[in-house]
Amino acid sequence: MENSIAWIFIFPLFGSVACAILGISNRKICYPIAVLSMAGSLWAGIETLRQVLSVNDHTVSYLFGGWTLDAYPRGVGIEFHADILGILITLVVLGVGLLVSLYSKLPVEEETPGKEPLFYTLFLLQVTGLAGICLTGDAFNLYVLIEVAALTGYGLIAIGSNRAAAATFNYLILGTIGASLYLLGVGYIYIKTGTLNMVGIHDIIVAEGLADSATMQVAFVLVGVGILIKMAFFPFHAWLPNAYSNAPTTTSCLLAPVVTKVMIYVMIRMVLSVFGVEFSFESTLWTDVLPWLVVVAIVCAAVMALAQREIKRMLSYLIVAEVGYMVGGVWIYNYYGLIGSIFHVISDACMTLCLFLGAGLILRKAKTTHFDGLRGLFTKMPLTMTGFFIGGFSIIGLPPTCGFFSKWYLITGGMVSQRWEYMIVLMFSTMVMVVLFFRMIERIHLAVSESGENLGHGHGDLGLTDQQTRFDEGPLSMLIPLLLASAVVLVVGIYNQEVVSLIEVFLSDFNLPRGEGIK
Amino acid sequence: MTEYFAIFMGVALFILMIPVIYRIGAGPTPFDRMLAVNVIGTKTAVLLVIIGTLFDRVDMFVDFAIAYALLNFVSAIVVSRYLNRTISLDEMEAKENAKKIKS
Amino acid sequence: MGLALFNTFILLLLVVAALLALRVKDLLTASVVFAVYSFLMCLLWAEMGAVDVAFTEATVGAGISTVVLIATIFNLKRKSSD
Amino acid sequence: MSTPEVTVIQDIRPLIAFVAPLLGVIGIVWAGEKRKNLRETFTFLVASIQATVVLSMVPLLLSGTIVEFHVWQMFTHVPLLLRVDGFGLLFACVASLLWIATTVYSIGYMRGLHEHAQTRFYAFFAISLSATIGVAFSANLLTIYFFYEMLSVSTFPLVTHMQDKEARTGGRTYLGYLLFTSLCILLPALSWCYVWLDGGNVAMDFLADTGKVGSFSETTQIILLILFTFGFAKAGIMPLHSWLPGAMVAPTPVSALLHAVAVVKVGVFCVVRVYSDIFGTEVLQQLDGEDWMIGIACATILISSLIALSQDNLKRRLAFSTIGQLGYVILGATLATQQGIGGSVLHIAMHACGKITLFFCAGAIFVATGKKYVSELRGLGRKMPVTMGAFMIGSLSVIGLPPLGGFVSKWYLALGALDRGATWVVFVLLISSLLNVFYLLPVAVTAFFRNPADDSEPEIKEAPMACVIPLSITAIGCFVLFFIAGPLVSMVGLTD
Amino acid sequence: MKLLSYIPVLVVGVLLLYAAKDFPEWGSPDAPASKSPVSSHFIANTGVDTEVPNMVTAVLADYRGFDTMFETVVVFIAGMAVLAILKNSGRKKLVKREFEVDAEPDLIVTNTVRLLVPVIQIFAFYVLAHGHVSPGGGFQGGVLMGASFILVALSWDLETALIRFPLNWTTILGGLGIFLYAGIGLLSMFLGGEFLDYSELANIFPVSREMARYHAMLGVEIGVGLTVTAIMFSLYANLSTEGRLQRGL
Amino acid sequence: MSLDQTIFIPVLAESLHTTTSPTPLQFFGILLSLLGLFFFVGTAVGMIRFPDFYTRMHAAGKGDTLSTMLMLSGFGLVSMEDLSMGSWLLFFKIMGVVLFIFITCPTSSHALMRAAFEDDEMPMTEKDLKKPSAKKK
Repeated sequence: MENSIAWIFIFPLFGSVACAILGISNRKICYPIAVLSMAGSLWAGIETLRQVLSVNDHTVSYLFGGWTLDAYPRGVGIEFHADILGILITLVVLGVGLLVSLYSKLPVEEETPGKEPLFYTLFLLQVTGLAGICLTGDAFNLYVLIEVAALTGYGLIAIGSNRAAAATFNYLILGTIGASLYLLGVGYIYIKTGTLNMVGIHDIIVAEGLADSATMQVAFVLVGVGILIKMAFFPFHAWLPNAYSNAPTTTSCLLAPVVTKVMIYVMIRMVLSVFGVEFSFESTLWTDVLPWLVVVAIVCAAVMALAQREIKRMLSYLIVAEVGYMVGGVWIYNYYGLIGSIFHVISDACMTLCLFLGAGLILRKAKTTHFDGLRGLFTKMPLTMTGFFIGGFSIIGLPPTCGFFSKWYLITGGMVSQRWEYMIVLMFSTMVMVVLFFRMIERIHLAVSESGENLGHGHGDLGLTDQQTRFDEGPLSMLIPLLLASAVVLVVGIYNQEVVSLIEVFLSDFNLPRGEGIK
Repeated sequence: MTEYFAIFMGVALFILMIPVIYRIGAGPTPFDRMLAVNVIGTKTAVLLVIIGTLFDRVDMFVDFAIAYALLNFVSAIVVSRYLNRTISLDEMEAKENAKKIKS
Repeated sequence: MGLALFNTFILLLLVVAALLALRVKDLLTASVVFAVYSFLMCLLWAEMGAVDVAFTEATVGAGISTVVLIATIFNLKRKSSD
Repeated sequence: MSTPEVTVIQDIRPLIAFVAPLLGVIGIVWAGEKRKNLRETFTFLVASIQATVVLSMVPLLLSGTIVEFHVWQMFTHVPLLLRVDGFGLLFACVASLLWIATTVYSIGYMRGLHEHAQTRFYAFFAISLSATIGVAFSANLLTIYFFYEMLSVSTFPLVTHMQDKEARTGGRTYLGYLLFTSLCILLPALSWCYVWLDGGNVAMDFLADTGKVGSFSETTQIILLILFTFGFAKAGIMPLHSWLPGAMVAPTPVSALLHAVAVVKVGVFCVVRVYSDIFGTEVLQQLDGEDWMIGIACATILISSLIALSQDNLKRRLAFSTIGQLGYVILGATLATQQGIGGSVLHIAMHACGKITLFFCAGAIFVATGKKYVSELRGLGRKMPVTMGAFMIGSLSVIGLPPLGGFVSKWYLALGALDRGATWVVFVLLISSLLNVFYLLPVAVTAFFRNPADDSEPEIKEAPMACVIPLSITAIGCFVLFFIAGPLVSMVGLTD
Repeated sequence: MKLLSYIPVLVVGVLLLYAAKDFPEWGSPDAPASKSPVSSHFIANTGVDTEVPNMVTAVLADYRGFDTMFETVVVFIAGMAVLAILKNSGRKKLVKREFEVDAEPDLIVTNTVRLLVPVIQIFAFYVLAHGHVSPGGGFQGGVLMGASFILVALSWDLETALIRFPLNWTTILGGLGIFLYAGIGLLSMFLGGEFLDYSELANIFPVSREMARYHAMLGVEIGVGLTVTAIMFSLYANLSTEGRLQRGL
Repeated sequence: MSLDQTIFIPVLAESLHTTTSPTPLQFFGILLSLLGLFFFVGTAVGMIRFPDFYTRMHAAGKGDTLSTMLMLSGFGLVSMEDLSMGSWLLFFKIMGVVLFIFITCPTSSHALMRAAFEDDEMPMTEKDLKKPSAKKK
């Protein structure tokens, strides 16, 4: 299908408009619209992937407005530039969107009564924005789409409680600063190159040797810092835990897996495709300083996560730590690290989705996400907890979940670059995650109280009444997406070779060091 | 000739704007500030026409001037509405109490 | 030459307006000062020849932004805490 | 271990042996607490299937055929590959046969004590065994790592089965040690091999890539050696051993599994694998740092034996005994001679059989009398003759007296030490055997030859039949192993 | 703490100034932005491609129409987000209001507004329609139009304005605006071109391909105008009343 | 960077170099504008010097409206270089601006004044003048 790239965002865009308009008269219609448009969008994404794989250079570009490359100079129209990396991340975004939209029926009705049309409008536009970010080939269009994603994000988070609204404020301020810095950077790029098209920018940088230009250096810093703020990298992470933990269930399920990951994708994109490997990595400042910042980031986030007694807050800090992983994977500057980073973007999206979906179900059943409310939950909802644990194992990095493989490549990358501090910190945070999740597993799986007292008598029951031990799974509309997500975690892990080989095809265009052995 | 005159007018307006901006900063009441803003707003319309003269495209710039003329007083009305038509909650309670007593 | 002169004045006044907006504690005043700021921005755009931007700034600055800001302050405390 | 002129065939049997317990889990969970008999039938069924499948591969192997199954491609050059060679098959046989015994035993034990959450127990037991078979049949380092982690996680619910504070502490120590070492020590070592062995083009295959580590510098090799040895913390080598006594809080069938079959044996199995099939004897013998490893192994043997002497809790004493016995296996591997490695492989089997008998006995005593301490066992031998007799046999086997299995493996270990020219190791072996005598025999002696403290105790009977039969079988197995040592030796390839 | 916050500001400022040393000359025709093929194409061929004299409008609504579509979406999102946050939140107020409205409409102001509102609206239409040749277009026209309704709300009260422009209509009109914009794009895609390739509309309308672009741009601008009008008013109505839609400013 | 270089709009550069003498209409326009400027000076001075809000309102409200109207109509005339249709249209547009300012400025002054009055902003009286601090209120 020729226009499949366009269909990727046409479906949710029109879906959101339909939600807004039709939702006024009939609220019930929004849920099917959302699910259908996400499904259509995912279909278009898969179609595009097929298209990308079928062409020789593995890139499909789509010129909006018919300003084709053969008749007009590049950059006249806006280009969607789907390479393998872009379409992979798009598929992740769309997949997460579909699962979350399936999941959303009950939580949305219960947590934001009367606001379903607005919620789904924002939801679909969020997905539109994120998918667009992954595909766009135009630096300014990227900014617009970042704004689309960010604004809907603010709305989706603040739609819940008053606390969520207060938390959104921090997010809004930092997000706006980040986007503004990015915009400034793009402006500087335009001053020196005269084009906004990413391919065009790269060509001009290479052709005119702009690597030494002070303007370009500053533009790189501005764009980089802007994106780092947006992805909640360590010193700028303050907005994330509050926002995600206070947000409504569906919102955190959608935002937590994809938003930060998509921004990391933008960083990879900027570093590799726009500024180019030579430009980005030759300035020693970034490659030397950032991994150390990553070290601090991961340690702080992991320690903060340890201190949390509430699932969603803990997961939010884990996201900050994971962002550290991925940024580190990029800036240790080698082939394996980048594979690890990109694969971790994908796998982290899957496993974070899994965990947040699980947390939503726990919240719904136990009425709390505090650790104290968890005891004995396994007996009540074994399927939910299995799904949740698969996500947890993946974050820890146990095979055969996808988390193991991404961590493997990241460690390998650290090994190749001989960034021992990065590796040590990866180990450290892995151990922290082991502690975190097995602490939870203890409570969930074994009915033990906070003081360690066995609530069961050791014989027969688990210290719970008959009422409690009866199977009490969440509703199917929420359970099935969770199980699907955990299945995806396993499938991506098992078929990681296919994904990695795609990433390798993408990375083969770039001249990255693979490490010539210390023995 | 007209250009030089326009430049002269523009610079004169800018210089005369300084005391007005001083009034915005100094206050003391919000009304003073709003008054000064209003003055600056109308003068902006004039300056737009002046810039239009310099570009020799007054027909283009005059549209902005119209927009300013039409919309400039919105902010004045908003501020006056904010300050004028509002009473503090205590007063309102007193009023409502009075109404209750009457009825 | 004339435009350069204008430029200097506008930029000077812009800085003054921006600092004023930062300094005042009264949010109402701050939003009023923002109105001035947007007038000056409009002039700056116009002076630079970016007429469409200037027009947008004119309509938004004069018509909407002050109103929306004050409508928001209406529901908040008027004094800023810092 | 394997001779080069073997033929390799593709067959699904290794996968069946691995997957059967996993499928059994579904049945076990489905049957659940309500249908106990059905559930235990399922357990027994999958155990039998597994054992049958594993045993069916023995003739193939003896005829020089190696069975392989390619499951999926994990990394570009590293597949998840199952391969049945002699070493692995021996281990798999031991594990799957003992599982049957354990199944029967645990039916008696769990029912006898009216334990809670038995479904969970059986389910995770099956998963553990599945992982054990996976380790036994792994064909490369990453595959082995894969199953190793699976085993760590799946035994956690078994260790914390009692759910009280002690169990939680034990479980935390257990998991902390195992995951810390595997994720933080082992994973970098694997990554190191992956990256620097020919730029990721080497699959770290046990068959094809033996000795390729030799291209590294001396220092790197030593570092790798240390990382691997301590990374497989399940092997319980000395500084990283303390999870093992802690994990004693588990129910006895689990302890038996942990200490005789699955967990610790997987640890030493992995270490031996790495020593023999990743480094290879040639490389190891040229390595200077190797002597240090021998020293550590010997120290482990002696120190743990001394600690075991001071333990009054029977299961703890057995646990420290296990640590010492694992030291033998590591010692054999570090000797880096054909005889030594063969001896350590044999010792895995021999010790498994002996030690599981001991644990079964400890459990049976607990079921019948509720006693945990050695000092409480006076006079018990007359009331529970079968159990204590089996205990005696197991002790003798572990000590290494003919005609019991333990003798064969110790013999080969001594031969390996002499081969290498490390005569002092033989003395270490002798001293430690003496220590074994000191801490194991008194238990049986106390039970048989000392009068009970008071006669007011209630009447004590023999443990339930489901407990007694398995331990008798394993006790007999100790004898049998001595007599079938010939085929075993040829299986691990020591005869040529 | 307040002083600390100046540090990043200063750093960014220094960075920006540092970058300026490498800038091309101010307004120089040799600057990359001026001589790049893209700019020269816009300057030389806008009239040929689209028949629109105002280059900026052509770039906004046609060459980079995709951006503009999403900018409109951003406006729409702003309105929807404010509605989503404030809807039904009247009971649980965030901050206690200091004042309440209590006054009659002022005679002079209402009469002035009575006079001005039609003029503003006509001017808004003029700006919208005249965007092809002079500055202006959908966004500016929409803002003016929205401002006219806000003016009504300010001089009488919000309830009066809401009678003329109910809040549900803002959502519908906002959605319709985007629907119009994206619909034109979709239509041109159905007619065989890329998304937003207006020239394909010449297949069903009796005009040349260039004029098709010209007219489609007008349609697109109307879409933008609709959305902006609706959202501006909706923003004001919601913000001034915390979503209760009564007793506003 | 000299000032000449800053002028980058070609149109402007051209127009600056073609000096023509003003037509009578333009001359009249210049006079009007200057008159407007004069009033604006009054406004500005009044804004600074007058002591209280109502007096400043007096200066600003009237002076501002009048000066703006005068200046705009002045420039309307100045921009009429010929009497073509386009010029007339432009002139009427500018006169439209004048008209709107004529309507809106007094209205906003009125609104502000009334707001101030109802907000209990007291006009300055002779009593206040006697107090030394009153001026700096």
